[in-house]
Amino acid sequence: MTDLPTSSYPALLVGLPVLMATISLFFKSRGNAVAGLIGCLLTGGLGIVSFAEVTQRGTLIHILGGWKPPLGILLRMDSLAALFIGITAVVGILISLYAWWYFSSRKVSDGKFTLFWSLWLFLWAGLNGLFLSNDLFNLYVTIEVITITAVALAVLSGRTVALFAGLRYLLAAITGSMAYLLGVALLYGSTGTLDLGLMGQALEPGATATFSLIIITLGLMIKKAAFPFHFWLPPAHSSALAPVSAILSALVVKGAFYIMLRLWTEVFGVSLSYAAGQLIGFTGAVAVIWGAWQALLQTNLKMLVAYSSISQMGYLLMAFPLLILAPGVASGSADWLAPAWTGMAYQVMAHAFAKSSLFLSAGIIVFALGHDRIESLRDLVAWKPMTAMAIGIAGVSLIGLPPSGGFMAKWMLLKGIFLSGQWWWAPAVLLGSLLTAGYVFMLLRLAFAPAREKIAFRPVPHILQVCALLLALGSFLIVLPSENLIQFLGGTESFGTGIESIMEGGVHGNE
Amino acid sequence: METHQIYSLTSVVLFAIGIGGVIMAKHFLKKIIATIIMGGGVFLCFVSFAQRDALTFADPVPHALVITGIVVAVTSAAFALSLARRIHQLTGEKTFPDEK
Amino acid sequence: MSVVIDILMAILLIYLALRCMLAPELSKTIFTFFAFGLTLALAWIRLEAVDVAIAEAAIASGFMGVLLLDSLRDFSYALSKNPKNLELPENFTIKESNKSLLLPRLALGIGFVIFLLISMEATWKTPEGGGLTAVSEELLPQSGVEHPVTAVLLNFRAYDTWLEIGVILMGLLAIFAAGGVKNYRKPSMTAVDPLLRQVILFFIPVLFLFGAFLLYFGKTGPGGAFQAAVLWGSIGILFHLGGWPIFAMIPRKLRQFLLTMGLGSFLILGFLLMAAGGAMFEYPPAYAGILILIAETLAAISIAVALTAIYVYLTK
Amino acid sequence: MDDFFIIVIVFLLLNIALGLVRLLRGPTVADRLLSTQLFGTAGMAILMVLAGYMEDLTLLNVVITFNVLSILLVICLVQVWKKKKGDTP
Amino acid sequence: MSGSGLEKKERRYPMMIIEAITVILLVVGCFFFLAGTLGLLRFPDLFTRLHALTNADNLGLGFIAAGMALHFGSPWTAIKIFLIWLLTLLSSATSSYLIARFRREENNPKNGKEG
Repeated sequence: MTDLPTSSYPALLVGLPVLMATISLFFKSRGNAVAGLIGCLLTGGLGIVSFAEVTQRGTLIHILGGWKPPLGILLRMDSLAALFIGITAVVGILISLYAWWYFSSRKVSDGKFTLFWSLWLFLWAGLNGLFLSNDLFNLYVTIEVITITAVALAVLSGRTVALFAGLRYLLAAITGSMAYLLGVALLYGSTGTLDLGLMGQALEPGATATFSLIIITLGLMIKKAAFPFHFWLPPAHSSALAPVSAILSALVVKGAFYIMLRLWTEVFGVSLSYAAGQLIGFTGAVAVIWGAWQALLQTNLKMLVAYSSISQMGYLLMAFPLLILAPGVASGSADWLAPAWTGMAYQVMAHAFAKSSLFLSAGIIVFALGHDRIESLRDLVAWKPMTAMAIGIAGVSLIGLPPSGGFMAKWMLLKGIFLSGQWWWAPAVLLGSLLTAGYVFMLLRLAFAPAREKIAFRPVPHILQVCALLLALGSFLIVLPSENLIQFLGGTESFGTGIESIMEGGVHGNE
Repeated sequence: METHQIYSLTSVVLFAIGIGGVIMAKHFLKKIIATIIMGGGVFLCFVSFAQRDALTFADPVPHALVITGIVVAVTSAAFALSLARRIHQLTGEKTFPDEK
Repeated sequence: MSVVIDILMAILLIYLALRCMLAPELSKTIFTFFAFGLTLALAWIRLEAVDVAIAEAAIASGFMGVLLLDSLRDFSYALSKNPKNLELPENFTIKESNKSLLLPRLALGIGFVIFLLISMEATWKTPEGGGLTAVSEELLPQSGVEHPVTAVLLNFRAYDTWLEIGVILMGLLAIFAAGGVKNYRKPSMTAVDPLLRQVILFFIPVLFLFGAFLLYFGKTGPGGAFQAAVLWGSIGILFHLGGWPIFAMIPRKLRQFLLTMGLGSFLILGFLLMAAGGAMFEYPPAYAGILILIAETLAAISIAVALTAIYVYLTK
Repeated sequence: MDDFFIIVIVFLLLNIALGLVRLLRGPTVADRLLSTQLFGTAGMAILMVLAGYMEDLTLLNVVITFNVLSILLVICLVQVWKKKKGDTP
Repeated sequence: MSGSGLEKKERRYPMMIIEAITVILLVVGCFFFLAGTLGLLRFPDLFTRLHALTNADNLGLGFIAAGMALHFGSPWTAIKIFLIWLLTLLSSATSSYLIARFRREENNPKNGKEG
């Protein structure tokens, strides 16, 4: 792997946000925000440029310190990493612009919100580092960077509820990362390397490999709020400030999912079994239905959106059983792998755009009204047509109606499900969409309903609504280059070893 | 029984005690201490493998990882402490409201 | 024969951890935890991990111990003022406690035992991967230092270490975020025992010299930036305990500079090396030793200031 | 000689375990702190003997670390716990 | 542990004396430690416990340090060990003073019950 083209983009993607965050620490309120915004724009621009670079040159690597693995750490930017970094860049830029106007129009006297910019830049550095990392321990460090900054951002609002939720989030996240680290310790003991690729080659099936698979998966499921461990997510995400909620739900939860995807496809090939895939898929299916059902019952808009996150993240897990071949299935005949894979990628993109748009819209409503009771959405189309439009468009993408990105995701997933013959996942996908349609149309019905009394609201800067709307439109625009994207994701030369093997013939369970 | 075997067995027991503590304990401080005990278990696991793989000196990579890990774990624990104390200061609560 | 020590130590560790979690009184938990930390430090020694032992004793027992003692005091006293009511959203329902707790507890206990057995089997059966000892031994001469752990920390895996320095800074920012930015507390200048002041004044140079020794000794033996940083950080803590608000005395700009110095200098060094055509943190072999020492010293000062700041801010 | 060192270490460890009784019984914070002091001193003794047994003189640095940090804990306890007299215990 | 019985027999006479002294010093040190622990357990109140523990333990540590210094045989190490012992004496003397003072002050906190 070390003979791939080297580039300094991967190192810059981590270093630049840290540098800008450090610089912004030196300034007080206004200067801090300016430095922070410039840092965000630069980081986002760099992310987009490096994405373009990967589409041109294929996988890029950066050998830190010049020490090759197993001793050193390798940063690797393959098409999957580039995709995640690209999404983070686009969504991050729009959220940063939103945050700029959100904070500057708030006229908050205490300087607490100045911390937002440095923490957000550190978080961004952590995310980029996570997507680029090719080393199990480095993944732990980056995920801790993300945890600390994410919880700090979540408690920035200073409300008691946010503090409780933040502490619970932090404790759950520390537990999750410690469980992950125990698995890493066992894997290191049994293979003598921390590099993903080398470990995938060296790992032998056995009790240790199976146990580390279980403990790492459990730890990461806590961190990504998968079904039995979702308890911390709704309060933490709903009690944060609007831009923070958007960051947390659109980007942060994807981090743990990304590690899980990497490990399952590149390291645990030997110790995976058909049953493991089915189990993960089952928790995903339960999360889809249960999360959507809970969302339907909520009375607060941000709680609803937070529960919807649990539901939408469940879809990502439902692609796992499709990627693991049952014993006896010839790898050549597994034509459902590509659709399942692209469905997963589309779900990641669509959810990042739609969910951040929804949280930003919720933020606009809180901004205007001071609260976010769903009842108060009445007559939204009249007084905030753009926000209503954003909610509508993002909602349509969440449901999966054509021609949205969500539709692509669910369509590809269903295609994979039917091609593989694992038809029992299809009802969950459809029921999830139906329930999602339930809560989205509940919101839209209220938005079109006439108001009972005249609503007093604060004026909201136009640009906030534009940002939310752009993000919502983004969840549709990702469909346009679908051909190129699928080709990019499937282009074998730009793939890492594990994902390449998936495209060729899936991960084999030990038979 | 070799030294490293004793300690690697101890490490998972400590990890399990820590997990149990995080779930079962009610007081914030206890939960935070439980996470540190859990971390101690994980680090013990790393270092016991380092001693097993010793040649002229013990494997230095796990030692370095553990030093990094201890610092990271202590930083998160300090942050958790600050949250817990802030909550206590604002509300007088010592536990999560649904765990009394 | 030496196995007896290890078995005894293992039993002590497990007993202390259990006691720590099961103790009904909070002060018992915390003091048992100190004992646990010291025993763990002895366990590191038995596993030939002297660096880790120093780090554990210094950071996990010393620094964390100070924070925990302070928090214990906070949680032990009843608040004199009336606490505010919980501000809960309407739908934040408090779950009703289950009346029949026996069955879930039994299930939890069984699950716990099963988990324990599986994990013990997994560790017992861990195949010998061989580790990275041989590779690091081979590359050690090129790293610029003679102590393998320092070589791994500051050269082979310098990226991790750099991120870790960042984590400490982020932890400090996170503590700011949790508490809101206010003024640093001004410790009362009364109520300090004169003898205590003399003791503190005696121990501060001891700490400083010993920290510097560890920092420099890290090139050849156990020690290094983090251990030194904690010792230097405890200088700041001692100053505060003795009634000298040293942290608040430093001007704001200088404080910020000191805090970000470690992270920033490491990063700029990395960028410069990258601009020179190498990879990030790729030291030229001839200058590796001196570059590592400079980076370590700056990082140690930065971490020491950050730890002092964490203490000062947490205990306000 | 090595066997003798082991006996000494085991003896000191048992000593520590005995001292735990005071830690658990209390009754005040100061009593518990005394027990940790015993832990620290006996731990230092164990470290010194271990330095002989494992033939590693760098362990003496750990002894100094133990020492300076135990005094830090005591000063912290004494200083922190006596402030704010307005609070009701 | 390592079976070096043969080597031991071949060692010269003074070495044996030094070893014997080391053994004696360590045994005496252990005895003091035991006395300190028993005092910590059996004595009725904090001040007597403090007295027993600090005196006995520091003596015990001193004997063990002396024994180990003899064992290592190098003067520099002996000086280092002696300095460590001095530092310990100082810190334990101050800590016992501080703890005693702390106890004498009226406003002693009670143990915080978990709740």
